[in-house]
Amino acid sequence: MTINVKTDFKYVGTRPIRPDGLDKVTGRAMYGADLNVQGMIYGHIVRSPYAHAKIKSIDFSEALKLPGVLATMSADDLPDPGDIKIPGGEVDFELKVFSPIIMARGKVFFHAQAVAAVAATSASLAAEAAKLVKVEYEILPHVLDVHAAAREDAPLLHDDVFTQGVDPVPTKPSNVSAQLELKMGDIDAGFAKADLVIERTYCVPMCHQGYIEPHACVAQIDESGKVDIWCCTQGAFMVRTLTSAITGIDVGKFKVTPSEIGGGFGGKTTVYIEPVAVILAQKSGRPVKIVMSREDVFRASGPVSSSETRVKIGVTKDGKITAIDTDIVMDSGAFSSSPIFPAVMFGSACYRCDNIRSSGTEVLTNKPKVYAYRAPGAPQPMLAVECVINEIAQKLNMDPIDFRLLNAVDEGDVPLFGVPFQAIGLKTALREAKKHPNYQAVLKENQGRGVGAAFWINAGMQSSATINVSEDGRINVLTGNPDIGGSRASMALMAAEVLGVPMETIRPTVVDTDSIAYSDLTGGSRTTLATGGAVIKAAEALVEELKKRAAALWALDIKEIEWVDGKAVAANGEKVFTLAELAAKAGVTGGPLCAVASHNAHNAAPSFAVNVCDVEVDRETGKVDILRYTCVQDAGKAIHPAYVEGQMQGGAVQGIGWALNEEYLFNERGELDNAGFLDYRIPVASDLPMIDTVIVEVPNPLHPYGVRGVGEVSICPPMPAVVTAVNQAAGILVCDLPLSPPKVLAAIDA
Amino acid sequence: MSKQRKTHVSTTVNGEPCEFLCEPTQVLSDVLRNNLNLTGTKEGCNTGDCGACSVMLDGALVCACLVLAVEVQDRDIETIEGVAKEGKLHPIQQKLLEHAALQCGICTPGVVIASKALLEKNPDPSESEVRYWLAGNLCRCTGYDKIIRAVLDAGAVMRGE
Amino acid sequence: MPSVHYEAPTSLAQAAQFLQGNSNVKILAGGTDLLVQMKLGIRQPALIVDIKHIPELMEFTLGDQGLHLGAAVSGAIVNDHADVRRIYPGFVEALGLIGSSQVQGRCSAGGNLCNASPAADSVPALMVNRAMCNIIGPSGTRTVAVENFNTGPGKNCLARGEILVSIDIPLPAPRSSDAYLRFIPRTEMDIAVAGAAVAIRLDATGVCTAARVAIGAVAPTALLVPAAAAALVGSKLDDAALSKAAAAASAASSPISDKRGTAEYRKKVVGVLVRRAAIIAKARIEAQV
Amino acid sequence: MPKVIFPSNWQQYTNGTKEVAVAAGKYQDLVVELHQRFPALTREMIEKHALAINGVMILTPLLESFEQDSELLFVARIAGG
Repeated sequence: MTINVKTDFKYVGTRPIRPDGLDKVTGRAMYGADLNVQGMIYGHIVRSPYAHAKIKSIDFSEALKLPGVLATMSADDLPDPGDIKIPGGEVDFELKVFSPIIMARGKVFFHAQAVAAVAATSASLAAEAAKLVKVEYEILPHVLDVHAAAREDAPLLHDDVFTQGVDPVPTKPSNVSAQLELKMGDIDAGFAKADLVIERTYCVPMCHQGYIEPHACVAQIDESGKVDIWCCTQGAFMVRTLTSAITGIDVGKFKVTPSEIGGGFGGKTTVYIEPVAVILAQKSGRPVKIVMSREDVFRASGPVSSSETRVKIGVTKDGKITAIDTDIVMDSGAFSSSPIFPAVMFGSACYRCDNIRSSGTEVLTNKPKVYAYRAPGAPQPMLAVECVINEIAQKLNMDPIDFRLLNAVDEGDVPLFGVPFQAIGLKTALREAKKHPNYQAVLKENQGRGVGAAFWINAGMQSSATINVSEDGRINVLTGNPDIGGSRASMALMAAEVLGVPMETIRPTVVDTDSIAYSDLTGGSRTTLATGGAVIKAAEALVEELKKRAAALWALDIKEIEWVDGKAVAANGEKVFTLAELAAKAGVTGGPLCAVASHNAHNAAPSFAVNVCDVEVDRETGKVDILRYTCVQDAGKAIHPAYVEGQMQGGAVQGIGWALNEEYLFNERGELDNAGFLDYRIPVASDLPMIDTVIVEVPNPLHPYGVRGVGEVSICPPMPAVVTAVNQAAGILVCDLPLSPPKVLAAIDA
Repeated sequence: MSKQRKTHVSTTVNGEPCEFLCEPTQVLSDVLRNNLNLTGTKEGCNTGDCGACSVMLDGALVCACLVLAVEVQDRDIETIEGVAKEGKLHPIQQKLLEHAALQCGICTPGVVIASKALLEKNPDPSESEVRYWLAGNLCRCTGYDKIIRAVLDAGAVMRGE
Repeated sequence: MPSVHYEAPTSLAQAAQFLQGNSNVKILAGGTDLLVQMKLGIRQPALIVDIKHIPELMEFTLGDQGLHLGAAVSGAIVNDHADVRRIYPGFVEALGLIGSSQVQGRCSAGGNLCNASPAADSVPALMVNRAMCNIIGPSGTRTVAVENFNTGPGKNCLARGEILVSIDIPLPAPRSSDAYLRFIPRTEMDIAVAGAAVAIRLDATGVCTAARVAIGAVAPTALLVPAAAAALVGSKLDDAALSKAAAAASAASSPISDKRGTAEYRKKVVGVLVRRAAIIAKARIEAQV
Repeated sequence: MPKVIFPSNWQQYTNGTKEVAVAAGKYQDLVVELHQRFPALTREMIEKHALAINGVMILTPLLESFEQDSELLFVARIAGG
């Protein structure tokens, strides 16, 4: 499949101010918690104090005695999930792993799991009423460690979970929820050819996406049963689908309006509170607002699988990789939800190697159910593979970038997951990284440098777009994808490019689920590619319509009309209609000007990134300072380069945080000990240097503008770059993240 | 439950006199957002760790979530809603836009308030001074790079460079 | 809901009435600890007494006797005073390390002291500067050396009805200076894992004639370490003396392991901080000449 | 005939067969044909996967058809963040 990829652009590739910028720097932009409606009451969720327990009874009577408490709920108000499957955009969901996160049914599987909820006339009253809800528990033994959980005699979480991917299907339930193995070539033969083999095990802790905006929503139901939800989410249609399935209310009764979203990184690709607000609204007859506390965000939303990756790589003495063998164990929390598949599939995707084996095991423990985080599943195994690659390059006395150039995948190579690469930018990115002045900087004592390369597959999927033209020729572009990092700007730029009009005449709007056709969520690095694809399609249809209108006015055949710089042109430029002129005449040429596009993007293409990190280690305290940081990434075509850089910088810093300080600390009771920004230590401004960026553009051959997804791959290379730099600077080998000062110091002193 | 008597507070918000009734335990961010509908002040943590609720209180930069609303009697509060004046953005707002220094934008109001406070006190800060001053304004999207550049650039504009 | 009352007395006498009239009362200065504790349900006072309207609590003067600091004066105000910064660099940097720029707008040395966290940054720095605490209460006024103020984690020497009014820090002798360092995993926004303050005086030849060393976050309260100070006195702060002081500080510490660091790590790092703080203080004296 | 390459973790259901030529020219026929030839490979298992046709990933391949020389590969559907 080949198409003509456009290379000369007028608007695409420029850096205009984002259309929603004014609202965001003045505080006018409305986020999840910013909507207050008349008659609104407040919901508060009662959470489990135990990591594993049977719910014997729930008694709301004391809570209901408080004047102003208007509704209560528990799992009894939700349909039994049974074996119902929910069709999701990217993957199908099993209702039974979603419904208990909204309200525990019969049993709680992790500390702070939602058990009940109350709604009252003020937030403080609701909080007080929640304390009066009496829940009787029968405490069960819990298990927090994956290895302990995988043992036969471990406390069993679910009696209906049988290890998937094993043949024959086991008859005994297990906390090991899935296993898989992928192979190509002959792994033993590969190692037999190797002159050097290095094997390491790298551990990555459970962490959180760390978005600054807590989950928030307002739900109301009118007398006809129509449900209105306002919420911060990565996907309004996803909220509609999941909330309908969880509450049992028909999907057609929902209208979901996405607010501005204060960060998500995958953590807002599901629901936590919306179904609760809907049921409380239904039972109270009042609009219900729920805002999660920061503590609850950490305890009961989002977290990201911890992992343990054993990797063994063999190379010849001249630096060719002969075999890559990985085993990954991921903690999925209390329900199967970990990204074990991509972890197994993609860990070694940067390297050309005939003999690869990769296995994965997903284990359930009494911790919060994990969810997606930026390139889910990729950073963990790539940390292990990349660190070993760095170690090998060092042992072979080769430059780590040269070593990668020797082994990097290129067009035509077939990775473990089987789909051959088309044109890709890994080698270009590696060369750019090597050329960068930061890579030439001289390292002093106690300083070290690390390199990380990474791959992410990116998603396409369904999107729609509507373009309307006003009487004066201004353009409204409507899409259904929440703008999480500047996507309105890229939508406007692509529409401007097709229509040949300045971006300032285009107003892009993110609309509710009643105002546009279905769109999959903002995630998987897909919005610019897929929703942008829908915008391009709609704009092209609009251009055809405009040409038709001009042809009618001039009594010419449409074939004689050209669309040039926002104008219909005919007769060698003798006849010209501007868009505004055509818009003014729309009423007499066929009615309002508009176009709609429905798009299922099959043209996603992988993106690659290379990071280089320089650090200095304080040998007396184990403290790490980031000195220099360089991100190189293939964007295919950067629609708005400043926001592409932003994705690279943001991903890099999230990865730095994960490498150095971020981790979930559970106590022996299974309670999270650091459920706040004070002790869940995301990087702050003073922790960092400037994050230098180089955008590489190797066009995606499947996309009309050459676009690739850029949002996710950026979080994959930082961990190995940082970890290698620290280990080199200090002359240590710590493989257990985060590389917090006590750990680094202990290794130095060992 | 003992019905709590609400307290009447008169204060000044963005130069305008303002009155509200609040519970004694309500914090200023809550009152600004939910009583006065000034939702530009954001809440990210409610414990003073994220800076999204930054406001000026009698000229001092504070987290509105760590101020009791009853404390602001006869005080002078400036919120994000009062920064752009007479239809014109403050240089820091303009520079944040030009540098694409926001992605999701939830931390932006707090960053605007805190940066403006810095530049008014220290018109020509070093990169390091900006970074340390803004350490209490968490941003999870940008990696801070473009924010720091925008603040330095806004400083230059305010100095007339 | 337990009913909460808020009072903002404008005199010490008024404040005394509120403090004595209620058994479940908390004093509100900057609120950067109290409000967090209330939100987390750790404290549920029935009465909150805001002391920021009492003139004595807001005094801030630098004179012949040294610094007179009202207990509720915010970190930002102290930090903006160039002379105070110059004379007490270690104390000002310690106070300035409490929280973010936003927290600085509210937090105070008095509040930091009364909250009695073992990790309070300003307390070791107050100790090495021989700060005295002025307390007023039902039985009159009394003055307590800062090292005797806190009695355990979250506990201080204030009796019911007593209030910390101000802190007096004497002027340092000529050729003296101080420094405070803390260790945190990030560069900002963390609670100290270990902290160390050092104040020294050097003679004209560079020999240390007086020293005070205090450590934080490594014992139930911040702690003066006379042995570490003794190791410095009489030396030119050479490696041997610094190592001895560091070892003395580590030996005097009795840290716990928690989410912020292990006991072993804290014990080691507190010594490192003492050594580094002493070097900074020395450099500050040398820069004075 | 179109060629189907099985992911290695499917080979336990295909008696070790790594690739097969199929008669089907459309996705819906392909699912029927594969299940008939390898009964352990359930429709549900097949339909849970995305299909790459000549290297282009199609997450929702229901209506896809292919050429005589097409190379078809099943890939686990991946969710992004």
